[in-house]
Amino acid sequence: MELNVLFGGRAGDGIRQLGQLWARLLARRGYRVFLYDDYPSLIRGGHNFTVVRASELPVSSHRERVEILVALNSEALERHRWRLEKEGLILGEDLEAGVSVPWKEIVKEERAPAIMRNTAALASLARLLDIPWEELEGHLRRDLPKETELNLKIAHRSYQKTSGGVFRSLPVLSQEPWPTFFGNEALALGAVAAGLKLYVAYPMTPASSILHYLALHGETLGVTTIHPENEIAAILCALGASYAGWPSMVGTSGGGFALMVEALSLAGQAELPIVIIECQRPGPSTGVPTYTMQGDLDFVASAGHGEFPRVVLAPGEAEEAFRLSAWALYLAWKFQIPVLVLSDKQVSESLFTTKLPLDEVPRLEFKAWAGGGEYQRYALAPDGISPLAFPGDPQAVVKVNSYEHDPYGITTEEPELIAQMQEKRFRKLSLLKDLLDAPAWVKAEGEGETALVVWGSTRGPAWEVARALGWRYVQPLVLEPFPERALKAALEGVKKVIVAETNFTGALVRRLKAHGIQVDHQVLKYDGRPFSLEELEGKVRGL
Amino acid sequence: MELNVLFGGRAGDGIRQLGQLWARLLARRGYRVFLYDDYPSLIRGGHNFTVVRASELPVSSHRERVEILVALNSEALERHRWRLEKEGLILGEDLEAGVSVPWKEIVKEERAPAIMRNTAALASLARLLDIPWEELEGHLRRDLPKETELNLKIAHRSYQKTSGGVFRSLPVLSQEPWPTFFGNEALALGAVAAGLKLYVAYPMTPASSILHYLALHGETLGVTTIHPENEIAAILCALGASYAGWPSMVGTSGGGFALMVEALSLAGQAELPIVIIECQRPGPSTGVPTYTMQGDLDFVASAGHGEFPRVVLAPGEAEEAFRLSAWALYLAWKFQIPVLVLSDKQVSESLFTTKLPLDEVPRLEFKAWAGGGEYQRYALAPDGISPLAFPGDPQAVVKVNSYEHDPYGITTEEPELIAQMQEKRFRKLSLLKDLLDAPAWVKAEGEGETALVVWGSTRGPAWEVARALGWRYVQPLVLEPFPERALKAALEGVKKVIVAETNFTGALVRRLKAHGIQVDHQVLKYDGRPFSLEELEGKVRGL
Amino acid sequence: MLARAKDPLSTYAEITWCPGCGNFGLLTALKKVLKGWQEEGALSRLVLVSGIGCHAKIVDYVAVNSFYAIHGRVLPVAWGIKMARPELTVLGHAGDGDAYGEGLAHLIFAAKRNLNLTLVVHNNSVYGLTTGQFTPTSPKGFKGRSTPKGSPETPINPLELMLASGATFVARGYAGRPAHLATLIEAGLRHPGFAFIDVLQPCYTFFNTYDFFNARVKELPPGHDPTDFEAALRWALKWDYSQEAQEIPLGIFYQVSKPLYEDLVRVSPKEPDLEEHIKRLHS
Amino acid sequence: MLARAKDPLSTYAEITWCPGCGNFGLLTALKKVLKGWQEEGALSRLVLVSGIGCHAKIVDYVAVNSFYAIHGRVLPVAWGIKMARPELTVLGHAGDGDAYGEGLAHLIFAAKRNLNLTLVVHNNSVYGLTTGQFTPTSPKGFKGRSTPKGSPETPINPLELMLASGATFVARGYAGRPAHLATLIEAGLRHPGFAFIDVLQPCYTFFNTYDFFNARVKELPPGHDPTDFEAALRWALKWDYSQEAQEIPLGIFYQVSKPLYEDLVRVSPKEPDLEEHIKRLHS
Ligand SMILES: Cc1ncc(C[n+]2csc(CCOP(=O)(O)OP(=O)(O)O)c2C)c(N)n1
Ligand SMILES: Cc1ncc(C[n+]2csc(CCOP(=O)(O)OP(=O)(O)O)c2C)c(N)n1
Ligand code: SF4
Ligand code: SF4
Ligand SMILES: [Mg+2]
Ligand SMILES: [Mg+2]
Repeated sequence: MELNVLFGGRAGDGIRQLGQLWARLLARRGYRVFLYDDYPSLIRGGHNFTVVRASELPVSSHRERVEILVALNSEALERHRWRLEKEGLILGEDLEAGVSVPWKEIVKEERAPAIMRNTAALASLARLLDIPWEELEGHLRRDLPKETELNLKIAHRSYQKTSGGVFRSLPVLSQEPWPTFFGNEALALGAVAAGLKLYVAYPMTPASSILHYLALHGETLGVTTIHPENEIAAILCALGASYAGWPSMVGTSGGGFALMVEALSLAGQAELPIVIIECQRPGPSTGVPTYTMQGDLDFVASAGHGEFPRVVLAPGEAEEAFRLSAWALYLAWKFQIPVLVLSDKQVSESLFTTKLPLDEVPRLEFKAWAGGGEYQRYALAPDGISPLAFPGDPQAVVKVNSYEHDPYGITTEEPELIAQMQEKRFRKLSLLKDLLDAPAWVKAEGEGETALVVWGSTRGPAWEVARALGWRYVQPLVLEPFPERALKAALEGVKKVIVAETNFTGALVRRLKAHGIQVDHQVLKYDGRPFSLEELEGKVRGL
Repeated sequence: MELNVLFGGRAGDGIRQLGQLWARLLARRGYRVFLYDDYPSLIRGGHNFTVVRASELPVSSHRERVEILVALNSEALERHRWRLEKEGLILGEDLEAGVSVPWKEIVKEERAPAIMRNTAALASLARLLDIPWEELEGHLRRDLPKETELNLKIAHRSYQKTSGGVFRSLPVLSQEPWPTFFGNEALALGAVAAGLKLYVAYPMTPASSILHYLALHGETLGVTTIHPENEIAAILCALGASYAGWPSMVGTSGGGFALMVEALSLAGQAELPIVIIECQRPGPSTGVPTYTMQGDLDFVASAGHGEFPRVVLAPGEAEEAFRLSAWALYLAWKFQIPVLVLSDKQVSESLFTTKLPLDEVPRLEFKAWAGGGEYQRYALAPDGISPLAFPGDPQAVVKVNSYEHDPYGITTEEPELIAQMQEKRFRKLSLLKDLLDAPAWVKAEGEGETALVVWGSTRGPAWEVARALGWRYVQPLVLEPFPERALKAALEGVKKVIVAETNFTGALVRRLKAHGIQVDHQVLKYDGRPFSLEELEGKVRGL
Repeated sequence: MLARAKDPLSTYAEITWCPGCGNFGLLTALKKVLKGWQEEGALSRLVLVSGIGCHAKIVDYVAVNSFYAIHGRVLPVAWGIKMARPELTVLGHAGDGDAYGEGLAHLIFAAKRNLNLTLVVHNNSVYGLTTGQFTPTSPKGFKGRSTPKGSPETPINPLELMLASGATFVARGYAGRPAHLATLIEAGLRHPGFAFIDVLQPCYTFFNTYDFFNARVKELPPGHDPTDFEAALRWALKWDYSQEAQEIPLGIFYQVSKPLYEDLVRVSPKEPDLEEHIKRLHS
Repeated sequence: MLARAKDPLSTYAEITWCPGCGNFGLLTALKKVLKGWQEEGALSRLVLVSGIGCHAKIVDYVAVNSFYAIHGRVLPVAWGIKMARPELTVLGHAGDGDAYGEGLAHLIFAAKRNLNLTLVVHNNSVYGLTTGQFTPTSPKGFKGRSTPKGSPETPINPLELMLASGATFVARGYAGRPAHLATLIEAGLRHPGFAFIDVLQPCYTFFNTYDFFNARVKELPPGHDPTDFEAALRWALKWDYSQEAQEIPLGIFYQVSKPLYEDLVRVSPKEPDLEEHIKRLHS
């Protein structure tokens, strides 16, 4: 059982909200849903569309073809008609064919803002799918806390006016309903679950909604949220807090991350824990800000002058986003290093149903200074991890330093010490490799002799395609340090390796090859759009 | 015939100047010299030393051991006594053994600033090496245009007071004297030779002397030189100029380059020619600012969000610095891309004798718009290179854009165009590979079955070591795109590959391996110091 | 064809500002200025530079040389263009997030140096394109998406800052008065030195200030002497960019003449005699 | 041992400033302040933050908590520390290249926000550690290594800029008067809000201004009312950081009290009930 609905209209028509309301309604009926949102970089006008896919089974990708097309203007109809399945339904206003409901009129008559057409459209859709009014009313009361009564009035009139009978019945599923999360919400909550105290970010699509979410819910979540003057201030503020003992995180997209690179290197030298979320979009430069691409892997993996250990994690959907951002904070503090979480628009701004594994993620811990003797911030520990104390401790003088330094944190230029400190920092890399080059960090499913290998957001369609084709599915969750052993283990017995990613130069392909893993086919997409299920399947089938 | 002299003293004693005067004197006698300067990050005090190696044959590395130690204080003596060859000479003040000359007294009596002890020391050294007074006087008149008479007076008194006879005679060589250049001067002049018009830089060791040199001689060289408020302004100012038709360049070290990364990506998207000189020093972060390391290769090779073609060149001495910065400007304009020149403190701040190949470097040229029809800044040219016009042209409206754009430079979000433009930009990479993956871009000498492979500043000692051991010497001048074919050709018949570089993780080793070239031994040094000749030889001999 | 057949100053790009956006008024003013330059046959000597944001789209809409730059960096780009080609006239279009947030330092230095550029700030006191966060000129308490409980910061007064930074031309316009605004821009372009114009630009969607401004803006009295620094400062301090004000003055607050940076720094291109240089300096 | 046995406020680090450097006076003043805090048993509540440059070495020389940061970024680091631990007192040491060049935007925002921090700027009007280039406060015509023909720029007046940016504590000290300077720093540390102290610091090697300052510095008259903005501005405008001045005032030019940023923004840490949150918001 699957249902795919496309909602299309102009920016400002509330298309995304409409999709989200629909997705949540279905989620509460026990469906697993995925919402893909396609919008240009403007505030009003242009063309937006949102695809909501609902299924009994977990999904995290969208289909190209849909059973229902909800058109809030005629452009939506023109652009997307080709997507409609045979026997599909068109819902809109003033249609030649399909179900027409006079939403504009209803909204006008109620003297409501034009955007409330989206509530009207939702009601029509609910009616056509045999959702009882009482149920819809309950959803709207919950999801539209503002102007609820007006919305309900509009919904009710539209519900009544929708004729044409039931298009399809959507049974309430018996499985437990799962909550819905945008990828960015899951990223935020993962860090909160691990112990986040401070989030600092300058707005940048597609990372901004982490900022908005934490600013709105920070009081509840115990997170201070700051929007500073620029990205440079953002990361240095976060590093100051981290020095003072507050787990902190920053989030941005590629261009903002570029401005953080100098401070990333500072975190490396001063051994300050920090989590950086980088939500990719098509570059170079401003590029295509509201679309998606996996084009920044090499950049984040080697950003920063000088050499220092770091971790790069890449989630492919909301649950992974939650887990990995929790792990990011954990690893950052355990190893006193910068940890980067590489998301993209497709993960960050899509909506997923998932039960977040609240109890399965690590909580932040660190090697605390036990007191006794004199404190050395950079004690030459055998494992490279010096015990942490924080300013304010009456027993310790805590000195961190961007210069190369001695164990007390005092600047040094002595060759022996320079080498020793570099070795100390890199001892952590061996520990990291032991921890992260392990099966848990490479998702592998299926037994086939053909493997589809992907990372990040390409997971959504790839996982389903691999299943459908009886192939093995392989996805590293950590990209740096690269889990060479675990990948080779996951690929044991595989005769054909196919890699798919949304970029031009094949960042994962390059990495696999550099680590001695042969790649037989690469499937790249670099037009700013994610792979739809059909598209990916079409491209890999027969390879 | 070789002579190695170490000059040691406190910062502020004028040690570098002393070494430079000595080096120039020898250069004018037909010697090939190399000056290595070791100084901490402070202005007065601490310990500085400068080693000048002179030889009949070209040299670009220093020896650990010296024949003469000129000590401007007792610390210099203590620190460096071990370097003295048997039968070596110590020259200083108040020495127990060696030649003592009362420089302080002379300077005091002449009421000269204390720093003029260095002139006195130079005179003593000249005397001991049998340099006639008249010759020394000539040098000083040329090289010390300020306070010349006072300097001469001091020199003369010191010359007279230096007893102990001639330590060694230094014949005037019959070969043509070569001029002397600091690496940074050669980098500056290379760009000038190719057509540089604007240099913009914020001070940062070890790149600052490019700024100082061009600021001082810009009038002569036809180069406008700007010191702006920060590195971000530096590169954007340079990009503005490049859009308007002025070949421009910026220079910095790793931390400053980090701040330029956002604009690097802009250059990639807008296809603006720009040369960036990055003079490495030990990181991460502030690190060890006045020392050396080859730790930023991965960083510069993949800096910037999104994917775009770039070139990374790495000179190992002054002549290469000159050639490569000229080529950098040439390639930047020919292909309308950013080109990075990766130097380090050891190349940038060492002094070399070399005849700059003024007539062998390319002069800037570009595909100019021929007029006719309407101008399209991003015309979809078959080779990816769109013809250039500049604002001010009455026939053309010239629009560049950081967004993905159509041929006119107008923003686009259309998937087909996004893909086409990405393909267009990357067509240049194929041309670049054809041009740069060629024998001219990989230095290869000797025929041995063991090869010593290095890049950048490690060239100095490695070239000599390889010669001495009868090994093959291999050095890629271009690191990105990586000259895989040319390297494989250069290594044909080699049974053992040894790689030496001054960093912790082996950036070149990693690249060679990723391109299927086996590395048998890696020799890494990461204490901020370059390899001396003996050290490198000691480490590789017997491998 | 880049330009529209019927309106050759405009391009084929579809205008994607929200209906009612103050940027339309700005575009009207700009076009008025461009028209004058076109009539004088000088249009090709003009270059626009923009940041990123709603404001920045303006360069896509006019068939004039332009450098659509990155967020916050209008001024250094404009500077570079001017160094290379002083005969060009460079007009920057920045947002308030752009000019007063990400790029604030460049603004102060442009004034300090007296770069020969004109900067128009589309000041809507909000980050429009990123959907409504507070900016350095948002009033305290402004509820944006990054400050749902209200901005904790007091706005800066850009005019006061510019006066303190040595700017030689300081003006304020209003998008709701495009004709007046056009005269300011034209005056800025003709000013030899750094011309700063803060333009009050209502953001219809995220911060609709039309009523607020319409009720308060007022041109400076004809008797105002723009060479009087103290008077300029006094007028600038009349409104502190809060949501309270009796009167919001518009016009040229300050205009004086100072030496141009470019004259002091720029070296004319020439073919250097490298051989001679090396002989003299390095041999 | 980090601290010297004989002088527990000092570390074993060798002081590498040039003999005669104004930073020695600053260190004397700082130590005087530290001594007071030590006697009160409050030293461990103090944190120093520095940039990069000669000035910044000061943190290596005192046995106190410190964050030796990067060039230009003293203020955002200090801000973060304060957000995490408001009970700590944070004292920033920046250079003029640091605070007025690379990091200028942070300075204006720190004032605008009224962050509860103290910033001491070691203003020697030169980049000391990078061997003598001009800075934003170098006088016009200053011959540094990047401006061999003289700086083409007019210096900024940091006090004027700070007043225009909303700073609540604006002071000027002189490294040649460490005792007076110590009182300023102490007052800054006790000021609830952003305390800005520009310290005239001769650079013995690259810009020796001792004679110039000794002949001109003068404490503000006792009658000066630091809550009077206009008076503060008038005093600040007495000297424009050029090489000409009759008199260079020292002291607290301006001090008022405004709400603290941290009180408006900081959320106290707590153990969130995520399950409840998800039920309420996401189910
Ligand atoms: C370095 C960087 N950070 C963040 C962004 C995201 N961004 C794009 S536009 C914008 C805000 C623009 O606000 P403003 O300058 O006021 O322009 P407006 O949209 O209001 O006209 C931001 C933050 C970016 N493009 N680059
Ligand atoms: C991003 C960056 N750019 C440049 C430098 C090089 N740098 C180190 S100190 C310094 C100047 C410091 O000047 P100032 O802040 O006035 O300090 P002073 O040495 O005069 O005390 C510079 C430019 C750097 N460390 N980081
Ligand atoms: S968001 Fe505001 S500034 Fe942007 S186009 Fe809409 S009304 Fe104009
Ligand atoms: S260079 Fe100047 S500021 Fe730096 S230590 Fe020497 S005298 Fe002091
Ligand atoms: Mg704005
Ligand atoms: Mg300074």
